Amino acid sequence: MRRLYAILIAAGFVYMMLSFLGVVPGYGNIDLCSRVSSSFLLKDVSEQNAKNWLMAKGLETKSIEKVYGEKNKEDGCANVVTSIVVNYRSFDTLGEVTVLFTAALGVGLILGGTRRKKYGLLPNFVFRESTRILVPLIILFGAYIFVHGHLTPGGGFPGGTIIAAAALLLYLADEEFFLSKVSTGALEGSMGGLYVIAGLLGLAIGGYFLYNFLPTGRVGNLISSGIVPIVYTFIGLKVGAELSGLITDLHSEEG
Amino acid sequence: MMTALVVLAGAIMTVAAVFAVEAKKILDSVIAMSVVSLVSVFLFIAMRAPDVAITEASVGAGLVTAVFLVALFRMKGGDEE
Amino acid sequence: MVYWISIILMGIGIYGLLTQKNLFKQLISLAIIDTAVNVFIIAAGYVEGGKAPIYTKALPSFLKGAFVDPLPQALVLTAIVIGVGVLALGAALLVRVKEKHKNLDVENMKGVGE
Amino acid sequence: MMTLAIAIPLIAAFLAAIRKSWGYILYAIAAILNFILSLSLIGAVPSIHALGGWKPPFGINLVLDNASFYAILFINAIFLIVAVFPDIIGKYATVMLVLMAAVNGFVLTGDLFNSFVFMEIISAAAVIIASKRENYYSAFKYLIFAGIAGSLYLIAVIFVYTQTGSLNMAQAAYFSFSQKSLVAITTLFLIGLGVEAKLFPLNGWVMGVYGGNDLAPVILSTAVTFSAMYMMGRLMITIFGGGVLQVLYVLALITMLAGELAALYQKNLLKTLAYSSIGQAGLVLAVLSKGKEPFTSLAYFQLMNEVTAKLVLFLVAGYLVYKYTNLNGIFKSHKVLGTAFSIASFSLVGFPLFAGFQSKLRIIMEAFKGGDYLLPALLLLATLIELTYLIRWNVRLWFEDQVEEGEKGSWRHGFVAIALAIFLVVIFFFPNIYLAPASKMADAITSVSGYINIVTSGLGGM
Repeated sequence: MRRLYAILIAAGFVYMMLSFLGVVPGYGNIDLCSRVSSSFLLKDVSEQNAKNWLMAKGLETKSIEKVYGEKNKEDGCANVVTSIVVNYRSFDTLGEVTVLFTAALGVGLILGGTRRKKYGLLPNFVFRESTRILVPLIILFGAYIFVHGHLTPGGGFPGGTIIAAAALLLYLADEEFFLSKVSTGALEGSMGGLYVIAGLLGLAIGGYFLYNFLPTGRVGNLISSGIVPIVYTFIGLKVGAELSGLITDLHSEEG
Repeated sequence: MMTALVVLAGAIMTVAAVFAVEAKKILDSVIAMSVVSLVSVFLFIAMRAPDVAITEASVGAGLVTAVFLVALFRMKGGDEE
Repeated sequence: MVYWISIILMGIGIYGLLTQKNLFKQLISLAIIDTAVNVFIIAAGYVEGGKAPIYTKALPSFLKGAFVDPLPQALVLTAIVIGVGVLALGAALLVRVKEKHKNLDVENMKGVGE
Repeated sequence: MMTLAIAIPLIAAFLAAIRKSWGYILYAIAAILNFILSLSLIGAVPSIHALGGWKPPFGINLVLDNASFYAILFINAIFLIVAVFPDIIGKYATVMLVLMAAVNGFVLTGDLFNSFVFMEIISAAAVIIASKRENYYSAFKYLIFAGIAGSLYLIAVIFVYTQTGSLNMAQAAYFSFSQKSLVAITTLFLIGLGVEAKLFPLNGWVMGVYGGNDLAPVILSTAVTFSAMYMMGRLMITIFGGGVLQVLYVLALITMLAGELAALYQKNLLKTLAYSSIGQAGLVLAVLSKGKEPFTSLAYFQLMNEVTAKLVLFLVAGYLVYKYTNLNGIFKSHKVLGTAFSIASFSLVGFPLFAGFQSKLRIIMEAFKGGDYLLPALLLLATLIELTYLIRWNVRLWFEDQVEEGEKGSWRHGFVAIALAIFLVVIFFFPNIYLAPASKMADAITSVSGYINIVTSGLGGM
C-alpha cells in the first residue's frame, strides 16, 4: 500500500516537473547572448551597461575583441568556469567553503572521537608499501590541480579532495595512523580566515569585498589572473584539511 | 552516435538508481549509487563540462562513496539484526 | 533528453525516500536526487556543438554556439560540494543513530516511538 | 559595510576552528559587534554592495533596504540575547557563528543562487544544532527534509536563470514571466522555503527538532524562522508577485489548524510548544499570502510578537525540561521564570494587556474589512485551542502538587525571560515599537519598483 502511494507521489512529481519543463528552452538550444554568461565568456563585464541589462533592454551584439588579448582588464583566467567561481561569483564560493567547514565541524561534534578506532584488520604488505610511495605523489597531484585551477579544468575542490584521498589511503593502509585534530583544525581555520582576509583586503583596497586587487597578467600564464590562484590555493588546502579531518573523525572513537 | 551514448548512459543510470533504492543489502546500494555518480560524469563530459566532471568524479563519486563505506563499515553492515 | 533522464532519476529518488524504511537508503536516495539535479542544471546550459568554456591556443570566434554556458557549470561545482557536505553530515548522524537505537530501520528502532 | 555582518561571524568561526576553547568568547564578541554594526547600518539604508566590484546582474550584490535592515536588526538582537547563555551554547559556539553569518547573508543577499548557498549553510548548521543532546534521529529527519527542499529551491533558481538570463533578484522582479513559468517557479520556491517556514506537508521535522534539546528551538524557532518568513515575503511578493499565493493561503490555514490540534494532544512541554510554533507559522503565512498592505505589515507584526513570546517560552521550557523530570508545580520554586512563562503564553494566545492581542485583533479587523470571513473564523478557532492547552500547561506548572524539590534557578534565564516578558507588555501599550518597523518592512516588501530602483540607482556611475 505504502509502495503504491509512493509510486503515485513520485509519478505526480515527475509529471509536475515534465509539465514545468515546457518553460525551459530545449536541450542544446540556448541563446547565450540573452544570458549574463556571454559577458563572462567575453570578459567584458565592466564595460556592460548594468542598468540596461537589469531592465533587459541592453543586449548588444557581442564582438570578439579583447577576449584573448595581452592586456586583459578583467582577469587572466583561461578557464572561464574558474573565473566565475573565484572571481565573478567568489562570494558563493566563500559560502560553499563554509558549508564544507560546517559539515566537517558537525561530523567532529557528532562523532567527537579522540582515539583511533581499530578494526583489527592487517592490511596487505604490498598495499602498505605502495601506499608509502603513492601518498607524496597523490598530494603533489592534488596541489598541481589546485594551483593550475585557472588554466585547466579542476581547481580547489577536486584538488583538496585528492589530498584527502591520500589521507584516506593512509588510514586504510595503517591501523595506527591517526591525524591530529589540532593540525587539521589549525590549517582549515587559518586558510578560511585568510580567504576572508583576502576579501577584506579587497574591501580596503578596491572598495568591494572580495575585489581582485592584484595585476591580472597574461592569459595562459601560471602567474596571472590576480588573486584567483591564491584563493584557489587557500581553498585547496582548506578543503584538503577539512576532508582529511572528516575522514579522521569517521575513523575515531571516544577514548 | 552521441545521442545513442547519452541514451545508454541514461538507461544505466536509471537501472542503477532503481537498484540502489531497492537492493536488499546497503553495500550494494552504496555501490549502485556510486555507479549513478560515475555515469553522470560521462554525461557531464558529453555536455562539455570538464570542470564539473572532475569535481563529480573526485568529490561526488569518490569521496561520498568513501565516506559512506567508512560509515557503513563502522556500523558493521547497517542492515543486520 | 537529458532533462528526462534527470527528472526520472529525481522521481526514483523521491520514490526511494517515501518507500524505504532504512535510513541509509533514504540518504542514498537523497544522493541520487542531488546527482539528478546537477545533471539537470548542466543540461540547462548545454549548447549544441559548443566547446568547453576554456580558452586554448586557437582563438575561437565568439559566434553563436561557440561555447557552452559556463555559469551553470560554476553553480554545479558549488552544488556538488554542498551536497557532499550534507551527505557526510548525514552519514555521521547515521553512525550515531545506529549506536543509539541499535537499528537503522525506522520500524525496528528502539526508543524512537513518541 | 554590510558585508561585515557576514564577514565578522565567519572570520570568528574560522578562528574558533583553530582553538576550540575560544568558541564562546568569539561568539559573544561577534554577536555584540554584529548587533552594533546592524544598528549603525541605518545610515546606509537603502544601498547595495556589489561584491568583488561586479555590477548586479553579473556579480552578486547585497541589498540593504528597509525590509532587510529591520530583519537583520531583529535577528542579530536574538543572537545577542542567546549569547547571554554560555551553558546552552556549550561547544556549539562555532556552529552558532556560522549560523549567524548564514542568516545575515540569507537576508541581505540580492542574488538567487547566493540565497540557496546561504540556505544550505543554515540547514547544515541547524542540523548540527538539532543533534544536541543525542537527538540524532530527529536531526537526520530534518537533514532529509532540508536536502529535498534545497534541491527543489536550486531547480527553481535554474528555472529563473533560463528565463531571465541572470540570477539577480532585481532583474527577476523586473522581468515579466509568462503565467506558466511563474507557476512553475513559485511552486518550486514554495516547496523549497516551506520546509524552513514550517508549511503544512513539509513540517514533519519540527516536533523532533524543537522537542529534542534546549538550543535548537531557542535559535531555530526565532532567528531562522524570521529569516525564512522574510524570504517568503521577498520571493513570493516582491520578486514573483502573484504566482501561487492562493495555494499558500490554503496550505497555511491547514498548517495553522493542524499545528494547534497536534499541540492539544501533546503531553511533552517542549513538543507542545513545537506544534504551537507550527500553528503560529501557519497564521503568519496565511496573513502574508494576502500579498498586499496592510496584511503584510500585520504579518510581520504578528511574527515579531510571536518570535519574542516563543523565545521566552522555549528558554524557560528548555531550562526546566532538562533540569527536572517531573514538571508538576515547578513554578512554585521558580516564580520569576513562571511569571515570564505565563506572560509569554498569554501574549501568544492574545489576551488584552499583552502584545499578541494587538496583532491578532488587527488581523481579524482587517480581514473583516476585506470581506474575508474564513481567516478570522479559523484564527478564533485556533486561538481557542491554543488557549485550552496553554492554560492547561500553566495550571499544571503553577498549581499542581510539586513532586520534585526545586533547585536554585539560573539568574541569567530569570533576568532575560522576565525582561522579554515585560517587553511584551510594553508592546501592548506602545505597539509602534514593533508595528512601525513591521510596516516599514512591509512597505519595502510590497514595493516592487522600489526594490528595482534601489538596485539600479545603487549602480551609480558604473
